[in-house]
Amino acid sequence: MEHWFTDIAQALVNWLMGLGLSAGWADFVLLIVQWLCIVMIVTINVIILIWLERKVSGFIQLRLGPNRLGPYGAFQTIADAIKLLTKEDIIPSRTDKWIFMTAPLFFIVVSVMLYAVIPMGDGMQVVDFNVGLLYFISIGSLSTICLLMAGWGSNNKWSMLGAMRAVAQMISYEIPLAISLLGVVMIAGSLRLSDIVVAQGNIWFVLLQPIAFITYFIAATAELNRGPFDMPEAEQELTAGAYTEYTGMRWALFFLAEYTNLVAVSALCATMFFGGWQGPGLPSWLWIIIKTYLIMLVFMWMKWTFPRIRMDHLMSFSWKILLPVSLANLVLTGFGLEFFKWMGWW
Amino acid sequence: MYGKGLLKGLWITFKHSFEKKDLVVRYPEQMPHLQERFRGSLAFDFEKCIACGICIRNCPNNVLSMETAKDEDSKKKKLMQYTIDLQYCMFCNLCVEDCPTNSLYFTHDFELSQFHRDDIKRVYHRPPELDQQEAAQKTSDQDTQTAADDKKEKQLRAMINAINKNPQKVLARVLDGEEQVEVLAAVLMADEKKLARMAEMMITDKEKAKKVALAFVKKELKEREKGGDQ
Amino acid sequence: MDISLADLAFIILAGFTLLTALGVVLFKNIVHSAIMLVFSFLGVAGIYFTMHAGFLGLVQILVYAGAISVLIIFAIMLVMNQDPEKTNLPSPNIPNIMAGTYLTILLVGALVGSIWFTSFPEKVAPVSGDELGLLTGLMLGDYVIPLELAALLLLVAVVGAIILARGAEHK
Amino acid sequence: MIGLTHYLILATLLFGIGLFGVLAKRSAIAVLMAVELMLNAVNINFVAINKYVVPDTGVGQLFALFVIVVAAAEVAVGLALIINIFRQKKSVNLHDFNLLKW
Repeated sequence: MEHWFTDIAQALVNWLMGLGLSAGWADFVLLIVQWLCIVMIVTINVIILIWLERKVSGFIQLRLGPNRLGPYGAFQTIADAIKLLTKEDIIPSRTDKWIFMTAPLFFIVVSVMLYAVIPMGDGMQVVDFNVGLLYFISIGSLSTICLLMAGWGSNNKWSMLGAMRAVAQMISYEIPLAISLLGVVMIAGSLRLSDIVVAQGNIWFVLLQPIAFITYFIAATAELNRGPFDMPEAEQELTAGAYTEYTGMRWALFFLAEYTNLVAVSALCATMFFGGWQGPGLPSWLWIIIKTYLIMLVFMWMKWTFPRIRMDHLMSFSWKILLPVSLANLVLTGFGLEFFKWMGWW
Repeated sequence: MYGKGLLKGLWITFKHSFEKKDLVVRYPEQMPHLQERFRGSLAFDFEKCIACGICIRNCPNNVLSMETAKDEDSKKKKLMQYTIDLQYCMFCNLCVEDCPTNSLYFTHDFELSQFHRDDIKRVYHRPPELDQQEAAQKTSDQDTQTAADDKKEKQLRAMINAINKNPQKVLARVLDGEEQVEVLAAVLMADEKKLARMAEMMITDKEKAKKVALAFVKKELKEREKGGDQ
Repeated sequence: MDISLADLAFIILAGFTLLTALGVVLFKNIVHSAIMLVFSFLGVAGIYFTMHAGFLGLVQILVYAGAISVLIIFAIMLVMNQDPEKTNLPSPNIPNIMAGTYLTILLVGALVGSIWFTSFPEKVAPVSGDELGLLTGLMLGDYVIPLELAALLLLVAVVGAIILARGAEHK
Repeated sequence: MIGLTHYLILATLLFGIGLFGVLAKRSAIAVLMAVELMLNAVNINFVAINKYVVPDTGVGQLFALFVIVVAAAEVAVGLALIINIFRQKKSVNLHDFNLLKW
């Protein structure tokens, strides 16, 4: 159970080497296979997640949620996906065609690229990058460009406003996000995500860094344009922000990318603060799935509980509260570490 | 404490998500409970309609239309076909409210979607048995009506005669006081029309007759007083 | 000719970078130019990766592609007051363009020639793999004062940019 | 085999493209973007020479890092200046920026 996937990967590499490929090319083929696996995981996850989101929102609002197709409405998302795939792809005539058409593709590519460094089990990492955390943050920052492209390409004032808001918000919240994660990095002493997981063998970092966890969680919610921070989409005022003009599959790609980002950020949260794939009894890949889903449930819970925050409040919250708090946490962590070393407890 | 409200909100939604969801009606399996005055779809009762056209004039959206033909012998309008084009209906109830014979009414059937546009239109053709029924009724009606009229006429005449002959005795059935009866008799003798009306009322509705009689008496007494003063 | 995977990666990335860079200069629509600029930055980050400078490549993505280009696109949208198809035209006086072209060709030709015919004292890299440790050692060791000065420069630049962009308040 | 020469030639070409942009463009923002390309070319040089000539230190990478920092500051101030001038001249055309030319 524990080593299923790593064994399969090893067997594939061995077989390819047996066919006469050099080690580099065999690794390259393995990379492509892993990438395909990630795309599959993402798609399946999104199908489950949309169903879960609708169910959770229904339960919170005293409704039943989807309950028609299949047991507890489980096949509803599949039906929706088929509908979206077969819908007409409308490209409005006065858009900036190429930007409009490629924005969702870049968005989904960027979202899928996030998964390259997340340890999805013991030794189950596509690339064990020595600056994995920095990779995650910097690739995550690319999604702002995609939103800006979508907003500009649509040639629609609501889309443009939504994109502007999204970008302003994402750039502002990226800073507290990164700084709150730095506290964890200081304790673990590495930017490599597998090292950070191993460093949590005795105690989860959420207990050592509660303030960092809270600031990370809030900043991640804003970064995902979710929950109380969904000003960029704001259906009631901007119809759907940057996604207004999109139809069919292109719109579905945006949706897919949003949920992909949600899974990635939750998985990073589990890795950074909740011990990653470590856990008793069950195999490691199951542990990270359980932790990720629990964190995502909290994200959904928050989204369906809190009303949307006003734009100026949102920005001032980031710059005037979240950033100073995370900086203070960083300073506190440094002093704490030195203190522990001085006392000889570390 | 800062953020107390947020935690409270989270707790409320958490509780809600485990409550029983009995607010929801699972519709196709379980029909919703509709109120008595719920306006589902508009229906028409052909037999009650008198083809007056009030409904058509009232309709703001031109939902309703009808075809009529002149009946040769009675020169009455005869309804041939009645159409409700339900796709334009906004269920304002103006037709139903003003229908004098209640031939239009709302039913509780709310499943109105159709596959084709033409299926939304409801066309009511004149049922053939209505013509037969009408023809049969016409002959029997005439007989019974004339017989009834004759009987009424006879009764009325008999009553008028009775009042003329013996006013005190007959009118005592209506009024109690002797003086009042006398006054009433005087009034009735003086006016032929009042007499006929009184007689008719005494046959059909005694209570009403009593009230009218009292009113007559009061008026007469007042006039007399006035005359006395002068 | 035997091409290894690393060589192939370099060729693809170099071609991509140069093409997108040409796009930045040649497109007529300045928004397209800006988006090409993003891709060019990403290509340069890829070039850093082929040189095993992972940290620098990620900083390139984070700062250039994630922040500077967004800043540029924002500024473009703020100053856009005409048909977007005519926002990035070449200079109106022909001598400028001619001079630019000649100068560029001369410089590039001279440089490429001199680079091609020079033999550099190349050393084989010791495979340490800990380029991050090396960098941090330098940053917080010998070059700590430049680092702090750079931080100060950033602070001053941000404050100055805010004051400039808000404009003088009329009293 | 890819070596230092190829990296330097790539950097030169990139620098040339940037130089052409600086000299032949009309819009101030386009010029700024071309300057960014030139800075990137310089950074490639730093890193390449660091890797192939002095591989046992990280000074080239560190200097590339400083260049990135300076570039960020430069873009922020430059764009603020352009926006400020745009407010007064309603144009980003460099030929309208001739206040200091007498």
